[in-house]
Amino acid sequence: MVRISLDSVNALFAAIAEREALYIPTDTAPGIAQFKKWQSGMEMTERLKTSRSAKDFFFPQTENLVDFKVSGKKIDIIDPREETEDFVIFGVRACDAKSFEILDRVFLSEPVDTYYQNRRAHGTIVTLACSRPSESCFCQTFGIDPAAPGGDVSAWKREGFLYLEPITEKGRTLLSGLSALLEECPEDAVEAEKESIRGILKKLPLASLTPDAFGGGKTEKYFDSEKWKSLSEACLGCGTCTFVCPTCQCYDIRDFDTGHGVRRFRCWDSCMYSDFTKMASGNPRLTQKERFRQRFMHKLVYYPENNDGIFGCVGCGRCVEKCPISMNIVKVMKTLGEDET
Amino acid sequence: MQKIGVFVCHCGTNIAGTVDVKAVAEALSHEPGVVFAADYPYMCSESGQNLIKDAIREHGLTGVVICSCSPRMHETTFRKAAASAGLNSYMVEIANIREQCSWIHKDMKTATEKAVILGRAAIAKVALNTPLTASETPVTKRALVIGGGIAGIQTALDIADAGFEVDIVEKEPTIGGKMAQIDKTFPTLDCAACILTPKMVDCAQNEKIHIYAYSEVESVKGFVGNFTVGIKKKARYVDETKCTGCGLCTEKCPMKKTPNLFNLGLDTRSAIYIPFAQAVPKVATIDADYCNMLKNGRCGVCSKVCTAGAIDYHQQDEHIEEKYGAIVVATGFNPIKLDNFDEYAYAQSPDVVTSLELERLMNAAGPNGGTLLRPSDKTHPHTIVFVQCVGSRDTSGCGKPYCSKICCMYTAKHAMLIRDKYPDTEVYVFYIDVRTPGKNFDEFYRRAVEEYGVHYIKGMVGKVMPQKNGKLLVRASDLLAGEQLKIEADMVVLAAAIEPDKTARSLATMLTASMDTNDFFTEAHPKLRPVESPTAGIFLSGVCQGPKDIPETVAQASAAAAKVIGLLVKDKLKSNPCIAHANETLCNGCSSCERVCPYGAITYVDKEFRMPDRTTKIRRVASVNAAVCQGCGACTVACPSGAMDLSGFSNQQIMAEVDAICR
Amino acid sequence: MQEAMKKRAKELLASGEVTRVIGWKKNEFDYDITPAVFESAEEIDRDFRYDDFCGPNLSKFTFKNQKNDTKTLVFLKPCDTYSMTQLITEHRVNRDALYLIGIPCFGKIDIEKIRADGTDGILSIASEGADVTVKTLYGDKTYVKADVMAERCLACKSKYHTIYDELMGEEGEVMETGRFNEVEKLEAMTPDERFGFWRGELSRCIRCNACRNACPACTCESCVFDNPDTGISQKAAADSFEENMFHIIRAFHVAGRCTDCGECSRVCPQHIPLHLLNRKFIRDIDKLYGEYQAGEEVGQRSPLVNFTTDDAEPDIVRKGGK
Amino acid sequence: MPISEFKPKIVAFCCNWCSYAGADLAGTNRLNYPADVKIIRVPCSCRVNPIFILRAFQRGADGVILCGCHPGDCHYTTGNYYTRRRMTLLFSMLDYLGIEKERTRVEWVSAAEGAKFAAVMQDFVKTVTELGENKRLEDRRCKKP
Amino acid sequence: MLTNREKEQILISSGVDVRKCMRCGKCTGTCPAYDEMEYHPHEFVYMVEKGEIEKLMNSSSIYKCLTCFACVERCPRGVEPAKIIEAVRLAVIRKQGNNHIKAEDIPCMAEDDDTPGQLVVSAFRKYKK
Repeated sequence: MVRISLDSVNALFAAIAEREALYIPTDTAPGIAQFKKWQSGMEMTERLKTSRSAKDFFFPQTENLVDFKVSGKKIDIIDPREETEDFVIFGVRACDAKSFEILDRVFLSEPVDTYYQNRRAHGTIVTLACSRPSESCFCQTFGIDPAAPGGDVSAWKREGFLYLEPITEKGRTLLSGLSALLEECPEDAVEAEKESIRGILKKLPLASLTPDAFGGGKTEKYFDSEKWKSLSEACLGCGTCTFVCPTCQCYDIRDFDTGHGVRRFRCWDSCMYSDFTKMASGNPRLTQKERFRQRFMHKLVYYPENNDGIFGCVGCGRCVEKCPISMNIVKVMKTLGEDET
Repeated sequence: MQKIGVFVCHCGTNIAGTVDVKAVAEALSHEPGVVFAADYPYMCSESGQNLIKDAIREHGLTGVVICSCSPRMHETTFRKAAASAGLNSYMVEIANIREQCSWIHKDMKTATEKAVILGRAAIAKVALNTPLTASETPVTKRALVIGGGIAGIQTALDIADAGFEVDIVEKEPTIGGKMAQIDKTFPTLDCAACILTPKMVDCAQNEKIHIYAYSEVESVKGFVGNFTVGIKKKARYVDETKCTGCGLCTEKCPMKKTPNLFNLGLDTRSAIYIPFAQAVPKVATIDADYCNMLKNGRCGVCSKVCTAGAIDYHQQDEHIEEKYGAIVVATGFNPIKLDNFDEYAYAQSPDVVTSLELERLMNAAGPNGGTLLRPSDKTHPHTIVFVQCVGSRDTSGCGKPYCSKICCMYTAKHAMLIRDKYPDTEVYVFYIDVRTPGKNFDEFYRRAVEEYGVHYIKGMVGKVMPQKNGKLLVRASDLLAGEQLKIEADMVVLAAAIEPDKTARSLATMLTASMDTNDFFTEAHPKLRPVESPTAGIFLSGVCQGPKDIPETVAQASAAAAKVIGLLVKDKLKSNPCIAHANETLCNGCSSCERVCPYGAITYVDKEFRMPDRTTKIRRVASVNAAVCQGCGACTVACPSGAMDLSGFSNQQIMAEVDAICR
Repeated sequence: MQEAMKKRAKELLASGEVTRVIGWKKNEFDYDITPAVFESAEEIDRDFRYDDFCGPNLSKFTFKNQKNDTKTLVFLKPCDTYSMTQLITEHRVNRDALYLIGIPCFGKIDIEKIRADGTDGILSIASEGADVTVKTLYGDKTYVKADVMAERCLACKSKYHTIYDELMGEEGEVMETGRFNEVEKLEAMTPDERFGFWRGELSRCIRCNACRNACPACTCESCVFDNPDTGISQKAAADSFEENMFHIIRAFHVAGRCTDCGECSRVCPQHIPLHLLNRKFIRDIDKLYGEYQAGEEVGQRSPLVNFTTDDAEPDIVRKGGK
Repeated sequence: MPISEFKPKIVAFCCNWCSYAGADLAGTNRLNYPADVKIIRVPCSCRVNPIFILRAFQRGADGVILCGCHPGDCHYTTGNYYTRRRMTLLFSMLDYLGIEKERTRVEWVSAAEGAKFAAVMQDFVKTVTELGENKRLEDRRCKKP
Repeated sequence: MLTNREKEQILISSGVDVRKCMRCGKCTGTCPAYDEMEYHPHEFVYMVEKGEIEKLMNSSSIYKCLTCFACVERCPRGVEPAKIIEAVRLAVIRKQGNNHIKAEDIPCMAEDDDTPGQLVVSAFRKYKK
């Protein structure tokens, strides 16, 4: 366990940025924090969550896959990928850190998504424990402990110091290069911080939410539930929940005619959109109710069924905060879960 | 798979002089979809056209691009050539490399580069062209003329003369309009009735013409060639087919105190009446507002005296529907109401009259049998003041902003006639400008001044004050003399501005014909299509389109008739296929397109749609009438969902051109 | 007001005058409000809510959940009535199947403003009079309501209801609250500053379409940005151009139809002040073509499908003559 | 790129009845204007969707000019009146977003105004050349590599 | 074109567009104070257009105007000659200094029997806002 005074944290950032790209969450507009490439003078946000999740680093909203160069009647195929630089993401919360594992199960299983794999290999994650969880947080529902946030390096803020603990080899390498700035320290302060966080967790309004009613094998139980109708009736069919979600991993592949060729790129898709998975025969999910159901069934039933019981939600609460009509997974879990008891 | 042929024209040296045509053909031959590229000295020559035709047949071309002169020049030529080789004529696009390239650039390299880009744009467009066919609609060979004044009469006579059926709808009991009320016409001073009434009789006797007098248009549906018009025949309480027009009833009717509207209320008539002696149809009409029988069931004199048994107190309005191929609007005008002009004391003194009232006062069939007498005391007026521009050229909001055009001339006529008949009467004309553009017009006006001694004074009347002695004190400025005049006049005549008939506005809505802010109908083009409304099949005749005198009205009436005849001789109407069409699945039914359409080509229908969840839903969607749409494309931009597109100039095509140019 | 609304809704349901009621219900937290259809007195008793958090514009919700074969009661705040009127003008809802009740609005609270203040862990929140009391895990706080009211409510254009079958509470008036101040501020900037401002704002856009899907003017059967046949469909802004394109065209498509209800900015998860684009169009229209408020009365002709022969020339922009 | 070498790409939308004919007349009279201008023929200026204008910028145009009949002379009577409103508002919005207002223009050119057409194009090309490359509404994907 | 500063001033302060005048003379034809005046309403309009302000300012005509607004009422083009005259009067007063009548002075003037009634009515019209 090492620590550094919060007053010197900029020196730490500078030292990291000297070697590789560093991204920290910073305020970009009133009430909006985003990960930005660190530059001298940039302050870390006080906010708990960035408005978008950290999945962008490995699975960006748009990504070029291949270019076709067209000249007259000739077509050349070009791989647009360039050498990826190493980078550090600082201040990832436990929920987002956990989301990478969920994404890994999708993108790193055969056939491996080499675009994702490449970015994942170049990134080092420094997590930060959540000193002040929000009312919308429910990560503990999915067994995540924001007091021990994981990642390659875990960090805690307490009483003017930033405490750092390497978790993985990558993390140890990162910290070893920074040893000049860091001092060894006992673990008491961090233990106290963990206790404080866990104390707050118990008091969170969503503390009692459990996923027990869900998991693999529940498809038949919920698929035809009457409740989907009233749950989904206000859904606007926008992609807010999907795009702020750290675990949503669906994408669309599109071709863009650049005038001198075609760029094939992928971009996030949302199961809430009416053209999601649209095929020549039409759309398999005909109404918003079905599209709405897809999102939650995927996170709560289909994903665990295919992934050893792990849920496709990390309880970050972004969708709870951002949904324009305040309809979210918590409400879905509570409403459908009523049947269980 | 596209198979596009590119043909580059040298146009002698017109193009080849500055554009390397061979290089253009070579460059374009590598474009996607191009299977054939050639150049030729004169593409529009017969052998040039044969080159195109042969290539279409030989290579099975699906599209043709011709790099040549402006499409305004030879588009039709090349379309015909393509069609004769079995390719849809709308699969041809032209790259204008002469007017817009070779002729404006001197440098060979620059011009060649540009020509290639223009060629590429045309190729990109033609690749998205779809075969189009002009749609055909049958034509109902019958015309409707709305309004039975001189404009309507002339139009109807001319159309009938060409052998087509034509109906006149006139809201008054007789045709004739304003001209029937006029005494003499300028600049010839011949009697209006003498030249008008023969035409009225011609109308009545022409078997191709049917007159719906005392009738109004209630509804108009359909489009050019195929209008369905609802006509209301107002109850006359006299059976038109039985009435002989003998006039006995009008003599015997006890209700003699009915205002005579034909004489503008200057005298009275009976409740059952024939507007004037030469009325067509010469049939009596009962004025329901004054007839005792109709009001309280006590009288019935006319019924008793009528030997033909034509009186029918129980007659009801009759509603008729007729089909027409063309409609002519000839709704005419009225002098404006003078309520806003207190300063001229029109409401206070009966001796202040409008010019039209003066016409009646001077007319032999008028209230005084043709002798000019003051309405108040029936004495001879010795001083008469004419005021010009009463409500014309008035932007203050009281009158009309435009010049009423006819007042200068009829005032000169009035002044001259009065001086001629009553040389002891002094006549003053206050004018702002005297406007006399027209054959023999200025000469006419000068005669009034020089031969008849009419006092023309540059200036305006500021106030007319009725005096205790029955005279009218006129205060006016004489701008040239720089003095304020005070004239004691016996009569004041106001040249009231004219305005379109009040019924025109609602009619325009029914016809979807556009109007300007003054309620004059707008013409399809102010210079080149002055007798057509922008709405296809609707034509304009007379003052409904703008102020006019009689010869101009008659000229326009005949012109409108010529246009109608040109339409009615066709058995079928072929329409430009480059028109808008709505994709019903995308259409919101929001009416944006309908509101910008200048032709009223868009209507809405309720259609049943299958929803994604297999339910059905009835939605309101736009439908474009192919016969009416002219293909401007205003609707395509007004449409937010992109449901409206224009054949021949589709969104995709224009964007492909943009892309090709910017590449 | 909430109780009166519940009572009236239940009466109308009981009498059979209406079979459905569209209103708001509370969700997970005090500030979490979801539009909802109520079909029974029990549902109303249990869930119906009307308070200072009921921001969502029910006109769009009504459009999406309309039924022709039965009558639906809809509660409309003043700004919702403008949207409803506009939807009726555009034939997008069937007036005959609606029973509209106008209700007063005293300004809605923007929870994001409270969050932006650093207040987190909100356990309960209550708005009474001028005070907003927030109880959180980390201590309690009281705000002056005006400080945490939504931007659109601070610049409220009208407390007047343009359409209703029945009005509850008192009728308000059209107001002058300087809603164009922000637009004017931007107009006063140099083009470079404006460009910088908008790049900064629009670059946050995640193309979630919340603005479009919440907008009561965006009711197209299929949006041009979703329809692959238009050639401009986009699923994500793959280039800064597409961020501009989407927002310019969206604003243009609703120009003259936008009632300035402010839903776009309310729902934006990235806090982009989208209403400033729409207000620019409204401002230009007012200045160039005369004051025009969309949704003021049924059957209005939008300035974009209208003209006068002496309109300003497009040059006016280049010459800065405005 | 030095200004002297910079050749702007200009897209000109011309209505078929007046401005396209005006451009033809400029050609007939051999009135020179820069080859950077490429004309797209549309039936009426009211056919031009703001999307087309943005599309041109996206694809690399540096200036877009729209020509139509003089107000009141529209072949379709009222088309250019709508164009006038639409484009005024669109240009104002572009200006509001900080995009150079000199890159877009509307000109009314009649079929008889060949000389005006050439003069307008010369002036517009000059203005756009001075502004340089379009950066604010470019799509980097469409730049030639 | 004849322009000068005084003309601009008059045009601005009167808010009148003299170019709208079509020289009909109706204003002069209707003017009750015609006989008293050296220059008449239409001449005022025309002279201001020509920029001959000096002549007007020196003429007693500007004080003969009763401000009865007959000319304004009757003008078919909405030119409002009386406002021009008023503006010229104001220009004279400005040159002389601030000795013009204030709204609060009017009531006591109205009590004076020698004050012409027309003046009082005019004053009320002028200050009615």
